[in-house]
Amino acid sequence: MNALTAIGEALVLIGTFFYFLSALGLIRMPDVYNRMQTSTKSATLGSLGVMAGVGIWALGTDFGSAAWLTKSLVIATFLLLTNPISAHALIRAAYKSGIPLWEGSVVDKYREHLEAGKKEEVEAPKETPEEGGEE
Amino acid sequence: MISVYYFGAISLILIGLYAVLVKKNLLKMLIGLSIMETGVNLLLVSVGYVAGRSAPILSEGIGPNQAVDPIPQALVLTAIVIGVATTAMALSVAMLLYEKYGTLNVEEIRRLRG
Amino acid sequence: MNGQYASLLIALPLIGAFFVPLIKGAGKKAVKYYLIAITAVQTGIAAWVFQQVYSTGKPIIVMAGAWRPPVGINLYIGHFAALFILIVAAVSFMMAVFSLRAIEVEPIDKYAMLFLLLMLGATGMIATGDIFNLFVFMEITAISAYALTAYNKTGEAAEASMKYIILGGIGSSFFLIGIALIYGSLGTLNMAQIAQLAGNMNATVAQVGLALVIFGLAVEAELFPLNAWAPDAYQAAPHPITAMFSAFVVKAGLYAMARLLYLMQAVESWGSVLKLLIIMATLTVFVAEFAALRQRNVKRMIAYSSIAQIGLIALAFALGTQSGVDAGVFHMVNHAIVKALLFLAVGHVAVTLGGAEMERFEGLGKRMPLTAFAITIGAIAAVGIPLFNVFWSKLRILLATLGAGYTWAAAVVLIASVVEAVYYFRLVHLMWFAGEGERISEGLAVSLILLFLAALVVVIGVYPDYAWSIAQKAGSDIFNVAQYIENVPLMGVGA
Amino acid sequence: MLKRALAIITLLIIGYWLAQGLAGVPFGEDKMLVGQYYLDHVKEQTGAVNAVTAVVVNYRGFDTLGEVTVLFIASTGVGALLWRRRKERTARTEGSIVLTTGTRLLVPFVMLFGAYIFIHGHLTPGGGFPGGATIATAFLLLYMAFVQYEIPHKAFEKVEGAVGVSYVLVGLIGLAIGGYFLYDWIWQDWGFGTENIGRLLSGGFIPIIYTIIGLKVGTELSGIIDNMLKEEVSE
Amino acid sequence: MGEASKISRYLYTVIVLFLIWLAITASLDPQELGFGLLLSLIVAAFTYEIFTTSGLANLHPKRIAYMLAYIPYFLWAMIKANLDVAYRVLHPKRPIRPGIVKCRTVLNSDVGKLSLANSITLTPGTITLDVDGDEYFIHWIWVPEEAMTENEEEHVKVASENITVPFEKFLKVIFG
Amino acid sequence: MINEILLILFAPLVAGVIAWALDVKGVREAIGIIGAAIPLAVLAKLYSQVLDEAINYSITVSGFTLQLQLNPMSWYFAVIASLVGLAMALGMAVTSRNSYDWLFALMSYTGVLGVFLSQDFVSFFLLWELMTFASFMMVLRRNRHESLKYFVLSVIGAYAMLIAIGMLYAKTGALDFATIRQALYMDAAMGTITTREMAMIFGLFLVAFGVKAGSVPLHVWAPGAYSETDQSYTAFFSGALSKAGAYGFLLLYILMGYKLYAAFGTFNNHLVFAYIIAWLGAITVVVAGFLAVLQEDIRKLFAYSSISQVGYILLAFGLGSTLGFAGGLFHVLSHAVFKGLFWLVTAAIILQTGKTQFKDMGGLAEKMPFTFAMGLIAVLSLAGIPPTAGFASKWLIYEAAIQAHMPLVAGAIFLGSGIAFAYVVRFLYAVWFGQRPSDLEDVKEAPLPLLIGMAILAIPNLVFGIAPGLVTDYINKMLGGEIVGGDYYRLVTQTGTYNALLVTIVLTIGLAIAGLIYIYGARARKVPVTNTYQSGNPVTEEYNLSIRKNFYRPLAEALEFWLKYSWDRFYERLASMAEDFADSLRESFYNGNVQSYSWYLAVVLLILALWGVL
Amino acid sequence: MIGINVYLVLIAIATLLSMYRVFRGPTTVDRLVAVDIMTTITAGLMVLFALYYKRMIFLDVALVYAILAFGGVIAFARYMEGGL
Ligand code: NA
Ligand code: NA
Repeated sequence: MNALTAIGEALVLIGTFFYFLSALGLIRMPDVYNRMQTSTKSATLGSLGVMAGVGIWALGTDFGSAAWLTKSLVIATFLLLTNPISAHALIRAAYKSGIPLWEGSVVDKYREHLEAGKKEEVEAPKETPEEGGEE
Repeated sequence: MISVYYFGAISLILIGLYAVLVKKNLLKMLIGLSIMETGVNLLLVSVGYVAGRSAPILSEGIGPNQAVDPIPQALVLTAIVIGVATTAMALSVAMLLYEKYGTLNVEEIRRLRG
Repeated sequence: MNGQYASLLIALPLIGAFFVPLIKGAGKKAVKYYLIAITAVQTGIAAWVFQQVYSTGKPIIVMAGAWRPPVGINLYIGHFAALFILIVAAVSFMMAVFSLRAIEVEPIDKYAMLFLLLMLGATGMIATGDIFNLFVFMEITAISAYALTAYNKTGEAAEASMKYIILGGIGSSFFLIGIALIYGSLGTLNMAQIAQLAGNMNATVAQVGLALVIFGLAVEAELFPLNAWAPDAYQAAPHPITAMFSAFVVKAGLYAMARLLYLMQAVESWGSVLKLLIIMATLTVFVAEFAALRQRNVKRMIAYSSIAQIGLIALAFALGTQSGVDAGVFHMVNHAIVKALLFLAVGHVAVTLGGAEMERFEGLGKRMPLTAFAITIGAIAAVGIPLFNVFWSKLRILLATLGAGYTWAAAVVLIASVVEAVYYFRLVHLMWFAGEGERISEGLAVSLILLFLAALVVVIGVYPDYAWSIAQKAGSDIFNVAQYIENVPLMGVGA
Repeated sequence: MLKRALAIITLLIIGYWLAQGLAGVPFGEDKMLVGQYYLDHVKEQTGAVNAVTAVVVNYRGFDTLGEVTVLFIASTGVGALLWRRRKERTARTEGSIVLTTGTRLLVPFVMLFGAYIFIHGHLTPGGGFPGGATIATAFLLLYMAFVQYEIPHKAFEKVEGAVGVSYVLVGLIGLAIGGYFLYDWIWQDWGFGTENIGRLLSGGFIPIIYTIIGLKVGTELSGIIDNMLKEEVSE
Repeated sequence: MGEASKISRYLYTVIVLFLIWLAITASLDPQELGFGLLLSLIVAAFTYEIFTTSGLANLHPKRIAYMLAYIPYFLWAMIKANLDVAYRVLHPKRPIRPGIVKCRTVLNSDVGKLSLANSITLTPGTITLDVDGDEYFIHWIWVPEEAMTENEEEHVKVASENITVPFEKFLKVIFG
Repeated sequence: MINEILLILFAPLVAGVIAWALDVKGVREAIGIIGAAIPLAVLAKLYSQVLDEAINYSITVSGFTLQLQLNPMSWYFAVIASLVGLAMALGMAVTSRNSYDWLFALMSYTGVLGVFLSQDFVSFFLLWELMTFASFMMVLRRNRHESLKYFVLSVIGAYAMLIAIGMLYAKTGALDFATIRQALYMDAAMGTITTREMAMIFGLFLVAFGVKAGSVPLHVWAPGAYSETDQSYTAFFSGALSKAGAYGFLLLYILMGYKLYAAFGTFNNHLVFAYIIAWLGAITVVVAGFLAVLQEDIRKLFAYSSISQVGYILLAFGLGSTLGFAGGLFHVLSHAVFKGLFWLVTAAIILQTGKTQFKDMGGLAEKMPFTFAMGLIAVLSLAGIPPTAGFASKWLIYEAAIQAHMPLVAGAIFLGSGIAFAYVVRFLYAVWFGQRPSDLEDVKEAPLPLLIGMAILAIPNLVFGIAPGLVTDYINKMLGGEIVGGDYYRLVTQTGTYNALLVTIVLTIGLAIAGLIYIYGARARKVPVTNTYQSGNPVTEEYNLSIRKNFYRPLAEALEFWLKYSWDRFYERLASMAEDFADSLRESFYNGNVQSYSWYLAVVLLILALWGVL
Repeated sequence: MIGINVYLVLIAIATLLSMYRVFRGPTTVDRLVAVDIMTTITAGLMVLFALYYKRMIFLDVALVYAILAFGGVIAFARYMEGGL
């Protein structure tokens, strides 16, 4: 047990805790939009923690090497870049496939934006999503 | 007592088969098939596992007697690719079917019978 | 010449298929002729291998990468494989020729590739000496068959293909579970070594493993009630492909089933597996013949007939006796010829007249006399009339069945055969003694092939000795497991 | 409902049966026979560190050739089934700038990483198939982000065919040089890379074959994606 | 902002790829370096056109410095976001007041917009739902009272100040 | 030197193929006749040689040794077949102008010869099938429905035989007659083959041979098949081909008589298995006889008559005594010559008039005097009136039945003869005598080849009728004992004597007188619209019943209860049930739903699992 | 490696909760989001395993997995919004 492994362990612990939080958010939030609010951030931070933690931790072991750190940071960076993109893609999919906002929602500027766009195009609104309803 | 891996593998196989036997939607049946394949692959890998041993890549200090059986892993690699290929075929056939029949309900896809 | 060159049997169709995208720019016709050329060369290689194996009496063991089994995968081209690979190649060649006339649906280049790979898959299934490699080749065969079944891109074609995919998928998954069990128990995938060690296997593992492996292959081998995909696939597939399905694709599955069955005969529950198979095979014959009875579509009718004949072969294989296996192999050969003939002829009619419904066969004797003649020969042979080839093998199967004490199975088979006789009778009568019509040109190439196959039917029927002696050799290749183990140069790994 | 109940009962019995069979193959026990042989000899016989790769490419080369073939069949089959006289992409919704820009940034990296995976097949997990799949993912992302994007499918088809041919040719060269199909002459005869075990330039013909497979899988999967995403348009 | 020359773009791509290669192999073995360079050259040849428009200009020291500075800033924002998440998730009453708001950005470059969008997504209570030109539509888990106004300009101003502006000062320099 | 057996066997087939291939009118007929004559000639040449020593030929095909043998028994049957075969060829030269007919007629000829010559079950079965197939093709061309019936029953028979052969093979390991016979003989003592298995083998052979012999209830194919083909061919079909079935029954005795005895024992001092055969024969005689009487179509009448007459042969064989065999064997000959003759006569009538119904005929004796004379001989022989071969054989059978103490069976013989008399009388009158319909005024005598064919068959009827000892002498040699005593003209059994010569002389005188009376009577009773039944009264529409039409309707009404039960209808219903079964089977199993199909797989897995778990 | 059990328990709970969302839905996007979270967690798990087994090579596996999973999620998301 040295400083590096200790830091690593702590980071990993934090990371896994955020994983847990992320999943909890999936359960506790009322609709898909709010679920994403809570889960994407935590999952990303959790990953960051785990990856960095493992990289640092490995440095403190007999088998570890710098490669551990660089590789895990590559993975962390990749996730940092892609997780928000997929979150964005998913929330957009949710909205475009017609899933309504939670009933407690206070404002929807995007609807106004889309309707303004539609008025110009004069096209029938696509109300029913292709696979939105489910069961 | 059966190992969790075996249990998981068998469960996946059965869940997949259940979907094939019960779901009316062709896509769901195909998903069932994929789940079955996954279960079988898991089973294969589990069969090759040797307790206390590591992946059969003889680097980073792993010697011939510290590695698990490489064969099942090689087989699974093949099986996965075959599964992907089957799924791709199945999906394109399903697309064709949907185009021609306008449905993916198996009970309505019965022009060939008897 | 080095026996290892038999690996060309695998290499050539592969190269042939991979090369197609590079020449597809030359046009549809060119691709078709290319297909004919490749299958012709393949037939030549197969003939060379056949000659080698039968003249030396020793199997060719192809060892990929120079690894001796069980370390490497080996191909075992013994008497059976040599014979059947030749049949695979020859039938493929004929169907390639038939494709010239029969295939108009685009994209022809894809058709040619899938065609070659279907041939490759069956060849590999027959040749391989490794149980997992068998799975791989089985999937090659199956997936190209799925694609080819749907090739016509009609609703029916897609439907048939989908059924094939789902049932084949379940079958192959369980086959793989069986492999996992066998491998887990023995630590090897080499068939010869499995046979060597099968006796020491844990009884439960052996039972479940064998049952699953046989189950998986039985789906491909069209045993009742696992064969529900087959009539649809036969009906919907392009005509040359249907002929290939019947002539060798199913048979490859059937062979694999028999091979594994006999390799694992040291397993305790072997006898009960045989009994189960006998029941399934007999039911296959019975149900398929009755299902064919009132078919309105001739192609489908012959498909059912084909399934029934396959059941008969399975029955012969499941008897567990040398005479049964010999008879089964003999019937495989005969059936391959007859069904190639029938599907070719019926396909030819369907291509020329625009469909395979019963009504179109009215007066065929006047419209397409040669084709009608070929169908008649095929029908007569299929029914098992003496002096046509199928008679001899059917007789052998019956004798073997009765010899093994399964009188009831023989009786059921024969009752079903009466039904078969009736529907073929109706077809023949319809062609020759009903309807009128103008003479239609029948095409030289197809006519020649039809004549060749019909001649083969009669020649074997009149002079079955040669074919029978080959079938016996091929049969003992399957039955004589000790010889098989001895022939494979196993290196002393583990055992 | 009855159907579901019956299905569950049936499946439970089948499951119990499978479990019984598996009980004879105890989990975690050393049951290796041929497998141990591979582990003991893989380095000297193939020059690969990754025993799985050696099994896949060398010892069980036929399987892998078959595997490549299966994927080729799928790509060809999908192409055959979804073939139309004129096809175009008909997506309705454009990808947002987030997705398109993200894709631009990611694609080179993903491709590079795919190549990394397949040329390191003899050293690390992975190889031609995951490498190829990774490359195909790059194309998938392009398709997802840009609704008008198309791969140059004619060229891809040719590449697919040509690398397939070269795989078999590698096998045939082995047949010509060493007398056996798929014989690894680079390692067995030339002894190339004997000093380098564990480094990149080793493993006999494994890197060559994995490069071939990687390109093949990449082009094939991309081809499948291409075929599935386009629809017929009237002329 | 005009496009950089092909050479510049290509070289930039090669350099980035090779750096990534170094990171994933983490090896100075000449064999690895050689192949890494080779592969970077090949991959870059196929992809430089989509990868970058500004080419080597991206490697301007000022940009790199700002980028380095941005990392801790952003990480801190992200950690705050997650504490916020923890609060909302663990709070028994689930305190949320969601809605979709509109912001404007001053960023011009695509990469800049992407970075902004991602940053928004990963920070407190916001996810980028769509980007159209310079308008960002953002799902906000706790829309403040001030933003719930009928006045469009007012709304955008409030939202932007809360969401986009904090990142823009860095991103404007880094990506333009 | 060509092997004689092969020459006998393949001459007709080769001739048929050549005739078919050449297809030149005239040449075709000539080749066919030559091909048909060769077997008879060679057989005649080999007569004495065969009695000394059997001639063998064997060849190995597909691992099976095919053995053919010419011995006294096979010679006898072969000669009968070739005699009828030649007559058939002569008839066909006139009645059939079709190379298709020639091919298959001669092919079936080869098949029949082969069945008689075979000494092992493979060649027996092969040639049996060749014979069946060829005769089927002859029917197929004319009538789909009837040929289908024939086909199905033949196939059933063939497959039954195949199983029986297979079981024998499984039990004895042999397929040749000699070994099987030996093995079964030995087994009679050891009893390794159970009674149940023996019963099955016997039953299957019974079906196989019963179909071909047309024994009730497997006869339903015969009326249609016999009438729906070229009538010259029917001469062979009914005269020779159906004997293959009778020969099969004989074979049962030879191969397994002792074992069957050991397996089933006796009943009333009579072999149980033989009893069954005898009763099959007796029932066939009576039932088919009655049905023959009721026919309105000349071809149908003789078809049923054929069935009935073959019943005699079975009945005789079923008596189980050597005398019974002698009678049966003699009747094989008699029936062949008189029924062959009948069909040629029928062929001539149909050829010259184009009619087949009794109602359309009459007064043809004047127009076709030679044919009439031939018909008369056939009638006498069939009805069992001395001095014809038919009488001699029936007399022997009757004697054998009495000796066997089977009075009921003997009664069947009597009843059968009475019925036969009833229908031949009708034939005689309705066709040859009475008022000639106006459209038959231009009818000519049949062409020469046909007449020669008739003569070839008529002569043995008379010769062997007057000198039955010629036949019994040979039969004695064949069966190896003095079974029927006497000389050429006199048959002597334990219970009776028949002096054919004496009877002939008496009858000739009587016939001469009758002839004179008839000639006068015919001239005296010439009325405008007449028929014999109503004694010259005009035919009224209300009761439209004459010798030419509905002559035996009263009988039909009397038998109404029994006629309700038609085997024909029974089979038809069975067939349609089978087809319905087939439909529902495939509709329910192959229901098109892939999910159901998946369930089939799951169920098989379930079965495997249960089998493994339990 | 004292804490490994703690991590595994946390990850297991997280996975189970996500699984619940996958099966429960109610919308397809809900399931997708849950799958996305699961893939992220799985990648982390792989990295942890690399450490546990002391095999750096597993990190490559994690990265490949992350790439493929990202591609898959994006594809599904685009399918849901009609972008294919
Ligand atoms: Na995410
Ligand atoms: Na992700």
